[in-house]
Amino acid sequence: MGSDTAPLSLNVPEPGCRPGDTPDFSDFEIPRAGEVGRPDVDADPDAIRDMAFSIVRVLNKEGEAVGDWAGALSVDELREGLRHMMTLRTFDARMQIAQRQGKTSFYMQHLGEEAVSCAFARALQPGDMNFPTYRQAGLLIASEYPMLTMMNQIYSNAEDPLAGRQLPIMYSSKAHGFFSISGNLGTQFVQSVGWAMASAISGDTKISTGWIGDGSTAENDFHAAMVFASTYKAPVVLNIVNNQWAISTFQGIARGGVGTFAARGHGFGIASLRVDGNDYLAVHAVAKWAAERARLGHGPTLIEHVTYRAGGHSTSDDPAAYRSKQEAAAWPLGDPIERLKQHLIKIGEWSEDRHAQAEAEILDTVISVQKEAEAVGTLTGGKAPSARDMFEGVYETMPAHLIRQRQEAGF
Amino acid sequence: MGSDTAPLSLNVPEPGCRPGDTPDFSDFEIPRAGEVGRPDVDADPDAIRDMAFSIVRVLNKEGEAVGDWAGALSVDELREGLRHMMTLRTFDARMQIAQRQGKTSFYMQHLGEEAVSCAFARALQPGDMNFPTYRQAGLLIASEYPMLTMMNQIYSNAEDPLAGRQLPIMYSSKAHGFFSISGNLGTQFVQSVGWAMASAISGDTKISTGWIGDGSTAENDFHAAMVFASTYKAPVVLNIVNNQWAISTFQGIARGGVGTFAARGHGFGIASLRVDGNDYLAVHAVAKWAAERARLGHGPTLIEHVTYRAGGHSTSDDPAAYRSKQEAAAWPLGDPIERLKQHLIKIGEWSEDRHAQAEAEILDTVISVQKEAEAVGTLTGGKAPSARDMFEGVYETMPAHLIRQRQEAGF
Amino acid sequence: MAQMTMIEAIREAHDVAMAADDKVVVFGEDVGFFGGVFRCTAGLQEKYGKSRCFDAPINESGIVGTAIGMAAYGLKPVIEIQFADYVYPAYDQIVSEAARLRHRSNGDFTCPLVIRMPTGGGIFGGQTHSQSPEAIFTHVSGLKVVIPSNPRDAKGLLLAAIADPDPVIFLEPKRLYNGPFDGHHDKPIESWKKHPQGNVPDGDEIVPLGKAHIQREGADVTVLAYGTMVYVAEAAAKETGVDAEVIDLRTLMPLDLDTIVESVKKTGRCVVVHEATRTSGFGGELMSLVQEACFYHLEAPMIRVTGWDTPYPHAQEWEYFPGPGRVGEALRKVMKD
Amino acid sequence: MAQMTMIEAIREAHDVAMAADDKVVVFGEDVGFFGGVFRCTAGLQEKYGKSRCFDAPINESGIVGTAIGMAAYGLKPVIEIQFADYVYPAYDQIVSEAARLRHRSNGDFTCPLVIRMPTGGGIFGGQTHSQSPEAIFTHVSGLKVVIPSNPRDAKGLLLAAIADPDPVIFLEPKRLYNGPFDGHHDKPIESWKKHPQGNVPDGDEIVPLGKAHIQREGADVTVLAYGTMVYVAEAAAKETGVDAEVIDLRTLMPLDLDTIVESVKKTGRCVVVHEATRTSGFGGELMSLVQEACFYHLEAPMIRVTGWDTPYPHAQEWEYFPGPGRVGEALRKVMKD
Ligand SMILES: Cc1ncc(C[n+]2csc(CCOP(=O)(O)OP(=O)(O)O)c2C)c(N)n1
Ligand SMILES: Cc1ncc(C[n+]2csc(CCOP(=O)(O)OP(=O)(O)O)c2C)c(N)n1
Ligand SMILES: [Mg+2]
Ligand SMILES: [Mg+2]
Repeated sequence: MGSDTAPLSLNVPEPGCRPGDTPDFSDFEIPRAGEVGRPDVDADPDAIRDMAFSIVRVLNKEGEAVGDWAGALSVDELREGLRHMMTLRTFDARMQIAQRQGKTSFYMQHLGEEAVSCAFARALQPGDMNFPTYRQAGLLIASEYPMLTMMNQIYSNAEDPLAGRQLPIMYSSKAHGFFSISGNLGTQFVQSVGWAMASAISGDTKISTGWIGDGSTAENDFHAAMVFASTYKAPVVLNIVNNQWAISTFQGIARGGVGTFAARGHGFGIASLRVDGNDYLAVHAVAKWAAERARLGHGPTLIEHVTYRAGGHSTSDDPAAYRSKQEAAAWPLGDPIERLKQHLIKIGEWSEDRHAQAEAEILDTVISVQKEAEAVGTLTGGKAPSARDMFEGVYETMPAHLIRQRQEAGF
Repeated sequence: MGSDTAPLSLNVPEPGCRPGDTPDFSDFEIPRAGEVGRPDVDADPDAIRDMAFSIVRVLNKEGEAVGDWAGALSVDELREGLRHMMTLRTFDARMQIAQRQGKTSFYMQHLGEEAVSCAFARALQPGDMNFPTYRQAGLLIASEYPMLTMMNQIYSNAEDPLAGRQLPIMYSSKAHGFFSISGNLGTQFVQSVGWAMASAISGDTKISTGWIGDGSTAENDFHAAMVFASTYKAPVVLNIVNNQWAISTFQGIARGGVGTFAARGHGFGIASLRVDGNDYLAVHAVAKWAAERARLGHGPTLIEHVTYRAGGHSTSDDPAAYRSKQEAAAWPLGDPIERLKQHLIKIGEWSEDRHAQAEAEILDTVISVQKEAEAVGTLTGGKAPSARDMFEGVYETMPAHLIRQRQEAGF
Repeated sequence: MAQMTMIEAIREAHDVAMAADDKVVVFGEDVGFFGGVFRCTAGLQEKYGKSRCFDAPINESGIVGTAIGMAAYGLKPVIEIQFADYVYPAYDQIVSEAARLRHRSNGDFTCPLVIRMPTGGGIFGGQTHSQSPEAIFTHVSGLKVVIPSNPRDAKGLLLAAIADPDPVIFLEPKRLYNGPFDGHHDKPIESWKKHPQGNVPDGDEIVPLGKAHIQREGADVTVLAYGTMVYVAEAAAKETGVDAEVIDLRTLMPLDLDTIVESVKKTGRCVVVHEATRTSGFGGELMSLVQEACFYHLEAPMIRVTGWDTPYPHAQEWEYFPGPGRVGEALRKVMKD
Repeated sequence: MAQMTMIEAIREAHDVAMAADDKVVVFGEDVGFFGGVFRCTAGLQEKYGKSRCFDAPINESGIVGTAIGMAAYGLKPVIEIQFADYVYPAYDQIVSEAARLRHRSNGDFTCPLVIRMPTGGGIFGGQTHSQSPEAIFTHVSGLKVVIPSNPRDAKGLLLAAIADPDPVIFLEPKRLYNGPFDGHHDKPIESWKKHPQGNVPDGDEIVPLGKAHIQREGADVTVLAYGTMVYVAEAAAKETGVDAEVIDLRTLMPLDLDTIVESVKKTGRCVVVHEATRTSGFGGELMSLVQEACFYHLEAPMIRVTGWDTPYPHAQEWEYFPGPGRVGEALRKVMKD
């Protein structure tokens, strides 16, 4: 040992595939749909440890919904779910272009991950509170938050509900159970736990949800959330959206290429499971289970949504620089919209024609809303929020020094 | 659901026993000595998950060393180990009194936890680096760091190696592989990982150890250490000293009364185990295993040392205010000095007489060193570090503003 | 009115607020069963139950982070950071989240939150129990920063902080917890029990945020101080015979600039005293504000008496701490300049 | 000599340092394979291997914490925080650990470490990509704080920072990465490729820490600036015709007080400009130092032109950003006072 032993070397995890390589997901273990059973909502976390190493799936390759977790949604609900996801995708595509046209400074889309937030929203009740990241706008779309308001915020125009103060897409809507997004990664995960604790302290029946990306699980706030959620058995559902990539770094840089993110719950005695994030039915079923568990006082659940970020990280980013262009297509869990569409067709409740028609209708709607928003203004033209407003809301009452500064600024 | 469900309430974990209650450790599962086997040092972390839920023990009730983990130390080494623990306990007792006499501002003792740091030290090699908390002075005692230097630091006298700048007991000795203790909880856990990464980056053969208390595992730096250690497979041994209490809060406030601290490693694919922290042989054997694992490039190990803080948290603290006075005596893993002593007697290598004689010798030595230190000075009398020195060492070279301030101060 | 220590006054403010409003919840390390390492929350758990006063895991960032979530829910968390020296792990939650929530959400969500912490030196606490980090909070838009110097103010200001709709950093000079320390560490310890400012009104009377208190009137020089330095400055004035007007700022943000400016215009001289390290300390801000507002009234350069730009030392505590000797020297010098 | 952007200059400084000393290691979020979101470390991993330039988990505290361990081991970590707005989670490691290690261990352990981060606004980055947190570092004893304003200085100062035996906070004004922005956001973008300060010496020549640079000589008023504000101040001087002496501080800690004092004694007037929020910003410290040293030379009150005391807004960027209009107004005013 010691001087006799070989020199050490640093292990730096590498993704399976870089630009130019051929993607290979054969190592990625995917259980069959229906394979993972549905425990009772008061299950002992220790008794369901294996769920953190498997994946809850409902839709099989044939587009059938199978197993314990199937059957929670009506056909109308499924069709609505499909519409939500299609709307989100269309909205994203339009706003992505609008950013390229200089109408806003920045945009982030959900391509490939639409099921996660759209399906989850359906498992919640009015009064519950989400603490989302920038990649859960489906929570708003699926709860009928006005698209026009979203666009006004993206354009930072005079009708922006946040008065131009905040970056595009960092939405906030208390009324829609959508906590103000900060843009700092991880910080809000622990706040969701505090909100849930507050509900418990108040003898209320509301629950909250926390959201974090795979890369951001590395942030320390992740730990704080786990410690407080487990200690106080907070009625919270903690969601990790594992879309395989942070910006240019793959999920291995956040977890060393071993274990699963869900398994992080075990050291805290938190019920932990993984779900097929591209399977609308699975996400919804799991969300419902966890929400019920929280609401009935059985404590927190940690959910790892296994999905894939099919687009760039943001409009500032070109993924071709760090990963294979073929990777998205090779992703074994498929596309969430395509899968739900096939399921509906399979059960005779949808068709290619109806789909094409829905697509056209949605595009029409989005375009007409966009025109309305642009008629108010965009970041570079039209009616803008007032400069005077920048001094408001730092405190409830403006203190003397800010009044002086506003005067100095001439507003 | 929703408004139909019962009101939620906050779960605040409570220790089994408060002042006035009768301690009851019957829920505390303790495997028999020898029950947990010794895996190969290159064991796959996933293959040894059960070790995080059991406890490695060597010494049984009869004082025999049993099982796979026994037999690593010679009789001379065991006798030396006993002497280290006795020395630490005597040293602590004298310094505790010195603080009461006003000779220093503050002291923290190791009562009941002596085995952890004394036995661990023996598993390391020169050049390795420990990142200890304030409760691992055994690492210094067992590596023959001069007691006189320790006392000079405790007294902040003119011979204090840290020039009076740092609090008592926050030792630092690069030469003895003892990183400068900061006093901020948790911060150094992740630094130990960085040090180990540096060794790997440099192609060196050195390893490092991190140390943290049960209460401090709640700190976010714990997470950072786990994330970096697992990602880069750093050659580090991460130690949690679970002595059941933080200050007035029991370990349940850091982990919600479920799971084990060791199980926190599983979500990171880190080899994780628990050890009887009051069993000198077990701590040493486990430390040796983990050190070898790290040095051979098999990555980090997380060790939970299960022990009990038999004394107050520090000289500022009276534990009778928050826990039963009987609890320490009821602690089922016994006293580490007593247990090693009985083992040595059992195998015919020690006796009550020799023990009494060793005790007296050690006390003599400590007292004479103490006199020597006090002849230099204590916090309130004798030779003190210079005030001028306070301005030194903020930077390698004193910048102009500090030279001006030193002049202004008149030194 | 009752005569009490600062610890008792803080405890009473909690008690009054918790009795009046069950949205007020109190937590932090060791604050529940044990009542806090300085005992500022003793008895509250017993009286109000474990879901309104409870122990927290040792995670300052998590304490603030969960409190932000609670405040957004509609509660009024009053949390304790065991020592101000341990607030840094929570700095991100405070700066990026608590301070900005109202502004970035355009009032959709707010963060009424009080973060209490013992601050300052004078107890041989070394570098990790002695720091004065107020300046890193006054720099952050959206925070209020309060630092009482006596039991009466401690109670009234804490009640005002709890009633405030925005996040408040509440710094408690720990060396003043038990008595009005004037920096003469070798003299017998005084107690609040006989001090007029230890006489605390009953009930829920607040001391408004943003109002300074003239601790000692004087004509020759204005001394701007807060926390422990208020008593040091008073002692220095007494001992030098310089007719100093000692202003206890009480709230650093928002600052009572009117009182300061009026005084400096009267005296024409100004000394600023704080325990924190000098460079980029709050003293720099104070001197800048005074020169901006009183340039033509100043008869001599302003002087800062502060902690040195070194970590807070253990053995050299009294050479580091800005005591009455150093403040007195500054008073003499500013009168001569 | 080669003409390059600030990004290229920073990359070259890394390259020179890594080639000269294999103790220099570089890591941070996205800095390895991809070369950083601003591309400041592009090519380094390929050239020096994955154990000398690598991607880090998204954990700023862990990045700094591990770097401290590496520095204590004997390496020279040069780490990137993706935006200065994200440094707060690491503040505890920086303040309580990196800054104090040498002092508290009496030199037994040291922490030679460079923490780079893009700072400042002007890119429509909103509140989380625009902040200027320099003051919270200048307040911390044991840290050095550097902020270059052009490619030449960026390379030389970064080499000096890497050679320094103590922790250095290295703030890179992101709006200057590609060209010398003077605040006229509606004018065409300029490039470093034609600017004299974009002409960068080859090799390992350093620009010493602690030395300011007189960017523009002038007789009437001293303007203290750093980062992007250097070019804004230059523009304001040109546009107003006020004969301002613009000093680019380059290093805030340690500060080149001599150069400042000499200039103010000459001009008798002083304007301080920074992007950061005003209250407790570094401008307060600068004004205090100037009044302490130059009281009897000052002919008019000093003026601060700064970011307002609000979070950094998105849509109102150009009303927030201290542009040449606001600086020019201050120049005119200080000349009239
Ligand atoms: C505290 C902090 N550090 C760094 C960033 C910069 N950043 C923004 S998004 C991102 C990657 C996040 O990846 P992940 O958590 O996987 O979320 P995803 O974008 O994939 O949904 C980074 C590094 C930030 N916003 N906040
Ligand atoms: C960051 C920080 N927060 C709080 C404290 C105050 N504090 C000192 S020791 C302690 C309890 C630590 O308990 P544990 O980690 O179990 O270690 P033990 O003392 O039992 O060895 C606390 C809260 C501190 N030193 N640093
Ligand atoms: Mg991701
Ligand atoms: Mg403990």
